[in-house]
Amino acid sequence: MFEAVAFYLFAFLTIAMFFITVTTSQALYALTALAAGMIFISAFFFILGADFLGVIQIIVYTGAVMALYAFGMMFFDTTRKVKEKRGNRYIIVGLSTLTAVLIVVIFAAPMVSKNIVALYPVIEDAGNIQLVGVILFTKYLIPFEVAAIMLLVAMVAGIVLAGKKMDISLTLMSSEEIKKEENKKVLS
Amino acid sequence: MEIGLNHYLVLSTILFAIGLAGVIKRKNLLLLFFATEILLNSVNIAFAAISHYYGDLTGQMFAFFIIAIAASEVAVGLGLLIVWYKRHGNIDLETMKSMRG
Amino acid sequence: MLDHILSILIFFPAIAAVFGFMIQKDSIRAYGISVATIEFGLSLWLWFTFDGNVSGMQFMENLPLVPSFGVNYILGVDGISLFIIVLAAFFTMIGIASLTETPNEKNMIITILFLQMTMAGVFAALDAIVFYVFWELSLVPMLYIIGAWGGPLRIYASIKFFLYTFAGSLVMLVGMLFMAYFFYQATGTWSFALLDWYRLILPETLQLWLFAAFFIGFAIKVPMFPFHTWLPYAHGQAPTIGSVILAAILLKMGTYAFIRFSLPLFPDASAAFMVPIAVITIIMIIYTAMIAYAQKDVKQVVAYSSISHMGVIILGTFALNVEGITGSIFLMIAHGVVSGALFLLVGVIYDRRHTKLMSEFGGLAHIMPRYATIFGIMLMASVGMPLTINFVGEFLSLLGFYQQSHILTLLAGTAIIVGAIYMLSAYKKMFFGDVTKEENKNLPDINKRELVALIPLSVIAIWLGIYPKPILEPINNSVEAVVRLMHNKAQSELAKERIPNLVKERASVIKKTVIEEEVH
Amino acid sequence: METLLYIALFAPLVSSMFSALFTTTPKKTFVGVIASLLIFTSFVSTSLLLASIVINGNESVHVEMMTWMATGNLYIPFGFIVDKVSVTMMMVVTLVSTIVHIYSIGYMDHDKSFNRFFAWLSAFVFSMMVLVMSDNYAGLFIGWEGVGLCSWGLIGFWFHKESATWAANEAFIMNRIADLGMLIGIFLVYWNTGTLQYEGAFEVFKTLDPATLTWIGIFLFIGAMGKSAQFPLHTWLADAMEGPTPVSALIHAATMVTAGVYLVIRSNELYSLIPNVGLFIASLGAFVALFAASMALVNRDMKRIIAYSTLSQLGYMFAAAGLGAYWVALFHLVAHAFFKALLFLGAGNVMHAMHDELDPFKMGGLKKVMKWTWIMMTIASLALAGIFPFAGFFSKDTILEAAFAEHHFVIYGVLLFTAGLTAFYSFRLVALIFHGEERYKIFGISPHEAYRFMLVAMSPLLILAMIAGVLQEPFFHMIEEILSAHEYHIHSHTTLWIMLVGTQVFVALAILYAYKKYANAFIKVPDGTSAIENSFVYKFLYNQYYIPYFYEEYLVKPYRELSDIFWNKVDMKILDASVDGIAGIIYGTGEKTRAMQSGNLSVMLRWMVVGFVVLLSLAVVFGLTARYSENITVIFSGLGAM
Repeated sequence: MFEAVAFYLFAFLTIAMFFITVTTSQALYALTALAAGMIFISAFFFILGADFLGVIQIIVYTGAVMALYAFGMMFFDTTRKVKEKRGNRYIIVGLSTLTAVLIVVIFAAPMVSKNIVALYPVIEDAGNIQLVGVILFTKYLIPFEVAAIMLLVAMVAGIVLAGKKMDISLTLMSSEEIKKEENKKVLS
Repeated sequence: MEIGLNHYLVLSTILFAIGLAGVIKRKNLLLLFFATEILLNSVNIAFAAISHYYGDLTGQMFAFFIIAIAASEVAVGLGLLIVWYKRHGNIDLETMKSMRG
Repeated sequence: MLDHILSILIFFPAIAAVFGFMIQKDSIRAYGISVATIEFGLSLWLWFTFDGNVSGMQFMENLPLVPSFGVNYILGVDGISLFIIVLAAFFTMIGIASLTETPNEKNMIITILFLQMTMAGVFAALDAIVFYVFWELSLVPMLYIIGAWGGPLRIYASIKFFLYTFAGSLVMLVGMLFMAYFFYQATGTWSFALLDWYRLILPETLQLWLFAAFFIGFAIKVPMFPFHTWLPYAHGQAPTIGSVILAAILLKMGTYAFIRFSLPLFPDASAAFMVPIAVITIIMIIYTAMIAYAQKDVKQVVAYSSISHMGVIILGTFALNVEGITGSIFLMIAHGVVSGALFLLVGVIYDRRHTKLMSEFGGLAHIMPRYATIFGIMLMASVGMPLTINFVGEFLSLLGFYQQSHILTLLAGTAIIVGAIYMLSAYKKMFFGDVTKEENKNLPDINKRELVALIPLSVIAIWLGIYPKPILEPINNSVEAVVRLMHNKAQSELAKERIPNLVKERASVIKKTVIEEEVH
Repeated sequence: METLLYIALFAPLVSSMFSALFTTTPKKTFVGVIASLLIFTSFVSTSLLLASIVINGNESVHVEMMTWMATGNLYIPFGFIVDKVSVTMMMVVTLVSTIVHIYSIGYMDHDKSFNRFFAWLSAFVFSMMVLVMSDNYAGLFIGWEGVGLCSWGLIGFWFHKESATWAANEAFIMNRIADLGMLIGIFLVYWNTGTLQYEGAFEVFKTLDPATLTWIGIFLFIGAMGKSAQFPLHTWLADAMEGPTPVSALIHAATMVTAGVYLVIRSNELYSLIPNVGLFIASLGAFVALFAASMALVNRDMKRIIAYSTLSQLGYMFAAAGLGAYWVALFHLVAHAFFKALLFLGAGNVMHAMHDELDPFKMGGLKKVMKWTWIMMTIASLALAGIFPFAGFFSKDTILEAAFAEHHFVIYGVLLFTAGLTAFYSFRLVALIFHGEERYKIFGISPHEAYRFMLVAMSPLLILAMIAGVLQEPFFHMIEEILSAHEYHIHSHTTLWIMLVGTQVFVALAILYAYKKYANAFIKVPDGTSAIENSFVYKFLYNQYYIPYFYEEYLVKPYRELSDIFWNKVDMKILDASVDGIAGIIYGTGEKTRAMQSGNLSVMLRWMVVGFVVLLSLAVVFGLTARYSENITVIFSGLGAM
């Protein structure tokens, strides 16, 4: 019963949060809602017994990713309302719904026929983190290392890309200097 | 009322649909990134749920790698975004037409 | 070194081509000639160390590339491929040696060396994937040669050439993948090795489909009617050296592949498709010969004559007996020598007058007697005069097919008539009559550099016509092995009937000789 | 013996190659002299071979030089055989060619391509020797094509003349048509007997069924028809007269055109097994004899008249060979070679004197200035007409006897009538050239006799044309062991004598009529106004029965037009256009859907989602199909084995 209550509660919260993220015209609201949604998702992981994944979710998304986004948003003018496409609303809704239905069908098909066999079965008396660790460092060692390298590369790339002309600070500059910089920007 | 796998899958697809709607609708590149995060996370839920109900850890592993990929994507993507903004002064999708065929 | 001579033959020119980028512009020609000469020397060495009495593969190399899918780097030669490899090296050598002044000479020579790598690769490969890779790679340098040094329509011609053959070979690739899949189903292991595939006996319906898939790839390359339309453009626009190598070697890939793949892999399908293919080749022979007769451009005459001769080669291949297949392989070499020489000859006159229209010439025999003589020799070789190289091939091909069908051979035999018609009328228009054009009056006769290329070709054209034995014998041994394999694999009544049983025949011959000895 | 054989065979080749070295240099007399000497060497070797064979009786020389082609069960060596048949032919070839070589030194004196001429001429002799001496059909085919090539080079020798090159190509292509038949015949021989050696093949022929043998016989004879210019492949021979006259004498009278007859004689063991084909050959021969003679009646070109007479005589030879009288055919071949070569060389003298004028109506009265030529041509014509005691009488009369003895009276009648025609047109020519008014004066030509050494060179032919008849008996005895030895004798002596005398009288009357009609002073150069020239028969014959016209109009032109249609319409407009059309459709699709790639990220995203939906739907469809039709592998294997 507790599980059901928790599931419906968090499901409602997640959907609501993400709905806000997608629909709001204020970038700050969107960011906040996204961060909240991420945390609510980690709740599902905990419910499902994937403790490790839940922890990672909180650390990575609400910690690292959101921090990155927050930094990113500082670059842009977030006070303005975000312009939206003047697209056909029916197409958007139609395509999304169709996709959703199809995915459900695809996932449902093998479920009904019940022909899935566990490759790495969960051992009953071992903790989730322990199990994850064992598999991560045996079967998935190489992908894991590759992912590590990928993250490193992404980090370096992010710094290199964003860090160009980081030595200039707009807050410390006078308004004329900022004008000049802006002209330069336009010219370049 | 027992919560089964199907509940999670439906939730996952609803979130996916929301994310997809965002992808189509958003014009601001930053907010587009938000929408892709939603897509990735909806899939993560599905993976974790399947992993749980079938007693197989592979699903969790995939979710884990997806998180790693999402993080890298955000790092590089934001970097590119900043470069673009510095050069053009906006991050509007409609202005990105240099790939016109 | 002998163990890896095939790899050396393949990759030596490629490595040399890479080093070629570092060579000074004015010494690139000498560099190219010396590399090609070494390559030709290596190929000759291959020939001399080749054991002509062995029918199987020699100088095999085997290096696993993707073991889980059975893709291996397997090389080897037998009598069927040996001489085409030698011929390729030979034409690369004389092609570079006779190269006239071209812009970007350095790039040209490097491209040709790269092309030589792909040609050696195609004919030495015994793994389907390796074969396919070289097969496709060979398009690239040719595309570049036509596209960069060609005539006014070069872009159109080169793209047509590339896309047309590429589309065909994709179908062939699908066939190869299916073949590997069936091999996997039958044996439980993946393999793309040709010699493994040879052991696989497929049901006849399956053979028909796979044969068709391979056929499209090969037929476009040959090119067979009605897939031939890229060739006249390619020849018409390509520079001389491009045409020479295209006609002499690249077209042979298709006919070679028929013998290497289609016949031994699908004996029943080959027997079943024999008559339709023979009809196509007859159309090819007569139709393209008539088109050649209607041409105004001498290079186009030679181009269409190539197609016509390729018809005879295919016909010999599908005779499915030793005489026919041996003849068709010999004719490949013969056609390589003769059409290569004819394109070189056309190049000679093009360099002097910058036109290939026959109406611009006339009476050249007065002004350039040596040129006219060599052209005459090659002309006679082309129309299949006995004691020239072409005759041996044509005779054996037609002789072989005669066993299968009398009427079709009679029709195909018109090749010797229609061939004479277009060739002689072209020769008449160019060389006979009075000199009418003022520009032609002071044309210089053939010079030393051109003779360096043409004299050896003329000598080969006659020498092998008189004494074809050194080439015929190894070919014969390998072909006998192929025919034996085909007969053993054949399942349908039709195929059993059409493919001769060599064991039985050999026995009867031995018996006959024994009886004769007793009589004497 | 073998050395002699090789000398006889290869001396002409050496001669040819030696002369070929000088082709690009100006005229050098020694080239002609050395070539003639080498051919003479060949002649001497052949004579020695003949002598040894005649003396040693049955012996034949058989050598195998080396392997030519060997694959599968096929084995073709370069093998040469000198037996009584081939040595006879070799004698003819070497003798006539020696004479023609010497004669050519004088005849080609002023030609700037003197050296090239000898290269070709010797090459021809070599090819002819290969043809004659080979011991298998493939070797014969080498020579067969070789003489075709040399004939091409020699007919088109003066290649600046359009008519010469045209005639050369016509000869080559027409021969090629026949060669195809020959080639098919060779294939048939191989697949039915397993060998191409005469010896082995003849052995097996005896065991084959008649239908197969008939096909072999027919196809080989088609080959012979081309080379010997039998109807309907005869038009090239008259056109081939564009070549220099020595060439006409050697190739188109004495040797090459008789190769077809030689082939039939060589394969006598085959043709004696199939009398039906033999009868066909004989009938065709008789027809051609009459047909060609009729065209010679009205022609106004000296060389063409002689060419038609050659054709007519070839008809005689085929008639004899077809009736099984192989030795008679061979004997007529030999005798004909002598007097016809003589006739041609005489005509060459006349041409030389008349500055290449060929119309006999523009000559007349030449016997005053060209006495020796007149004598030679008259005797040659007498021999051709078959007047006793010249060579033609013995050979031709035996053919008539053979036809009569075999009870083929129609053939006999045709041949007899043709003999009269032959006499008439031969002496029409002689009368027009040498007798009557000196019409050439109108055209301002001052004729002169040929060089003395040319006349001397011709003299052996003159002697042989006169006395070859006495050789008939020894020839018969020599040849009887190898060719079916049937001496043709009419049973009753009375009939024989009536026939002989009757024929002689008939022929003599024809000669007299020709003299009466053409040796008078009233002959004018025809200008197309006289009644006879406008008569239908005259025009019909003068235009060679309109056969060349027919070929030109209904074969050559349609071929040319069809070629043009194939190229411009079918190849360019249909085949190539359809390929380009497919490419165009693909390209057009790309052009049209290019708008999709607007570079606008949001539009691209939308397309991405559409593609995603499509892929998902496909997955669903495939999944459902798989569920409801056993499993997915069945589908895939089904695709492969449809």
